[in-house]
Amino acid sequence: MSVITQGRVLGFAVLIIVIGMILYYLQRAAGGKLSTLRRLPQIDVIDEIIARCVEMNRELWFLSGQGTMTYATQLPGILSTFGILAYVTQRCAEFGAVIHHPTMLPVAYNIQFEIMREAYELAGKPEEFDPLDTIIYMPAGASRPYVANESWRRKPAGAILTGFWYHFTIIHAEALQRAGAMTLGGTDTTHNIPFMVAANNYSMIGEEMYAMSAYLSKDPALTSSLAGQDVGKYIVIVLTILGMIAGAAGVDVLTWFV
Amino acid sequence: MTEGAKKSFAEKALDLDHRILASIVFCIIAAMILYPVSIPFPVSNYGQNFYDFVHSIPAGETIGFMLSDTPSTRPQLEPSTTLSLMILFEKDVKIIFWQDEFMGPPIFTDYIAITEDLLGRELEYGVEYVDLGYVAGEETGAAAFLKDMRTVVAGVDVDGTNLDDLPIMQGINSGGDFEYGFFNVACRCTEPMYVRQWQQPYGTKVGSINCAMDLPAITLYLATGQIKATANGLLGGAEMEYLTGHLGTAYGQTLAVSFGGLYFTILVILGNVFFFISRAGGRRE
Amino acid sequence: MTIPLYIVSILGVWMIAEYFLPFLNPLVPTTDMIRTYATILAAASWGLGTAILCLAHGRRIYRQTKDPFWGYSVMFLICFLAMLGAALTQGLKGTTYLWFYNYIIGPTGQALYSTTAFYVTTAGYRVFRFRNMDAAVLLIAGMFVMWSVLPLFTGPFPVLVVIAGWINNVIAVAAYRGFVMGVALGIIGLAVRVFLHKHREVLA
Amino acid sequence: MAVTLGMIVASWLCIALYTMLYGDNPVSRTAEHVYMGFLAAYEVVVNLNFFYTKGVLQIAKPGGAGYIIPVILGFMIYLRLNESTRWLYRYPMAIVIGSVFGVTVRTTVFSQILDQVKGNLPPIAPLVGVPPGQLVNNLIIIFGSLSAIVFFVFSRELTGPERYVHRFGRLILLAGFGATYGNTLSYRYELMAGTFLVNMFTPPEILPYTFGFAAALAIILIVVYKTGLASWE
Repeated sequence: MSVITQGRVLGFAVLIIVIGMILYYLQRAAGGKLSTLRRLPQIDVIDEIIARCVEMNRELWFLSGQGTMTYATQLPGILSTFGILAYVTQRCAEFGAVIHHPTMLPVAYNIQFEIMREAYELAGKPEEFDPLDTIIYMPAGASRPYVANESWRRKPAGAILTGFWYHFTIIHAEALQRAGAMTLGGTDTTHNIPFMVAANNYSMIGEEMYAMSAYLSKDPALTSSLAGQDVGKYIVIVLTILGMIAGAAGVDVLTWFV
Repeated sequence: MTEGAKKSFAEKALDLDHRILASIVFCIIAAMILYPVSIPFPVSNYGQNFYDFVHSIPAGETIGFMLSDTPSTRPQLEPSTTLSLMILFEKDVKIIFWQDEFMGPPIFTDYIAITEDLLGRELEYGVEYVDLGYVAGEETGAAAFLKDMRTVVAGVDVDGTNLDDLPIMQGINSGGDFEYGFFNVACRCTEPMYVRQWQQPYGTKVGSINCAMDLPAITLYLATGQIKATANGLLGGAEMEYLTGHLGTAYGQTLAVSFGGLYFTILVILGNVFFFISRAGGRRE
Repeated sequence: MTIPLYIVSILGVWMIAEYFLPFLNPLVPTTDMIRTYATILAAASWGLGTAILCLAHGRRIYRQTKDPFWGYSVMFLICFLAMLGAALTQGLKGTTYLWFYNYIIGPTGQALYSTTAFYVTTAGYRVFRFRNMDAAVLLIAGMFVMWSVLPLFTGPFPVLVVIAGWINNVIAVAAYRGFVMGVALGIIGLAVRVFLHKHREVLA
Repeated sequence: MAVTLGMIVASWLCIALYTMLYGDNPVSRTAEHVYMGFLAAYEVVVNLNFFYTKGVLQIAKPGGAGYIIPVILGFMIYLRLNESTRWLYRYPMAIVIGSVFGVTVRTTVFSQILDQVKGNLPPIAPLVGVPPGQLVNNLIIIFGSLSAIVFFVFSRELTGPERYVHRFGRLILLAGFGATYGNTLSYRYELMAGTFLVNMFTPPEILPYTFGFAAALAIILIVVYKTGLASWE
């Protein structure tokens, strides 16, 4: 009997290498050497949107999508909003822009509330955090008329849409565009990415949003795991190129996948 | 944009009330459904492959079928699902059904009734098919169910009959006991989940019935053969109707949808033309 | 707080290890049992969201709120109790229960989701712009694929099927292959972070 | 086919919901709450029925004593509603989340990573001994997917030629998502056509009721809004 189940050896190896590299980068981060991340162009977009809001003296809206926090494939999107929310709130507080966040996530509401309160404290303006208006909870059914009507009335100058989005994407993005907002949209749900790209001024695609969250929050766990995942990507690239060359030379590459 | 400023034609056109746009699409679709015209169209290779895949299943085989449609997607997926079931039952294939979503069970009952109408005979429960009912738990549920069916459903079918008393369930307890399988995931985008939990561990040849929205996200699995074939939304249904010679609701709907698409195309072009005219006229967004 | 986090880590690592290491096979019946329990618990957890929703509506009625009007909450609770009553008295195959499903839940759900078609239509006119190269690539590819599934276009122009087939079978495969691998690695990374207790909020 | 009460209810509810496209109004709000009420109860009935039949009932069966664990844990989920017992909710959720991550990660590495690498290699995407058209397509698939991966590499600055790979990756991704966009659009219209067909226009005898109600509702809403009893917004 073999130690590892027949046919699953390579998968096990890849899994171990990726997990091992994440742990290695985490160890390094604990020693004070944080892995660096590429600076994404969308970070300047966030600053531009905040500047526009300050200049026009109008609100910035933050929308964090839908989803349930008990389902593994929806979690990454929801978790990635937290880092972006903290950064945006703090910048808004520093520059004096008013941020408004109607959230549709019942379970995450408490967490997001704390994140925003702390961000205002970090910016040194805790008195500007309005617990009744900075963040409000909107159940999924009520959010559609709320965003459509309120955005038309309050005319936000900028909006950031992140997280896990369903079919509401187009309804909300259109409402905000109509209200004259400059929007940055990002999601990881495949069938809504195109609507985010088509309807918003700037967009983040899938993992870009996670990377954004990691870059902005400077959280060692997030940055280290991104660095570790990149090792997985290098493995894929190397494996593909080697396999391509060997396959062209007539080697049966399927025997590699033991 | 300041109030009272004189607006150009293009700007006025762009400010057109959305209620007018919505009313027009309402009228177009309603008219096309009430007065359908038939247009011949080429069958795509997805439709042909799915038809061939259903036919490739050997007679007498026992297969698994996760049939969990939702009311919203039912008009699109009913033709492809029931016609596949008809072909399978005609070949005396035995099918074990379950649902992974709470909306599914009543629709499943309807689908069996429709299939019986198509076949012109009653299906024998427990011999030709069995319904194991709703299985909760999304991915964990699917993994647990396909590993050990009897434990997860507590050894009984949806009506409480002991599974060991049903002839169809003899020797079947895991996803690996099926050579072939189908899943109708409606619009939930859970095809990768079944690839992960069914095709990968057990090597079952799976076919997917899904709404059109999911197609590009599963073409990569079709290319690698992880999913053998797909019935792609309403078009897949219309193709099945055409290939089996049972023209029905899907064939009629495709035309209404076509005109919706035509209207959309015109709107996108007009919207962009007006947008660029107004931008060239000096105003910026 | 820490014990549940350890349960998550141990269960997760155990289930991964069991798949790869055959010497853990004696433990498989236990793992199967735990997965069955998890399935039962997942079913039970559905009631929680409903309970929170009902409490919220109850609170609205109690406070007689103006916006949103509390009368809607009364409507909600009446319908909720009607369905619950039908299910409890007749079971899941009862006629009243199925009548509610077939003539109320099904049609209204369908109508509610189909409203997105109207929103997409108006958005097509007002926000889908060829504002830059990215949006242009996306919109043009999208238009070809949309035409290819509509008989009104493919009937007279069968070449659309060929073009869209190429987009679907070559471009989309390439794009989604890259995307899916990235997402899969992302899930592995998230699992590692959860197992290391870096995401306490998953059990909030 | 005779028109039944159920068909009329279904058709009228659909029309009532569609009025929300013309502004927020009491009719569509009521219909929405009717839907939410019935759906919430349906959801909870189906799931708790699973909990009851597959969990609670199993305790009494021979050898089913172990099921007492999920049943007790299942009830603990509801302790979240009380602030002081909220922490107990974490135990059942820990089992759910631990299992989900376990079963997802262990197979995702095959079906979403290694099998996709296989898809880029012969015999699925061969480069030798195929017609030129196929060769070009295979090269696009291989280099397109690699560029898309490079697009999602974040831990290093992209310099020189890597920037072009990155740019190509973005274009490939957008074109791929364009395919989703087109399919989703047609899916949206399919939803609408399906609703019309099944709920509002079948059987043909229901048409007078459908259009009669739609006209009556339109007149009432217009009168209400024009007389200022309610506003569009």
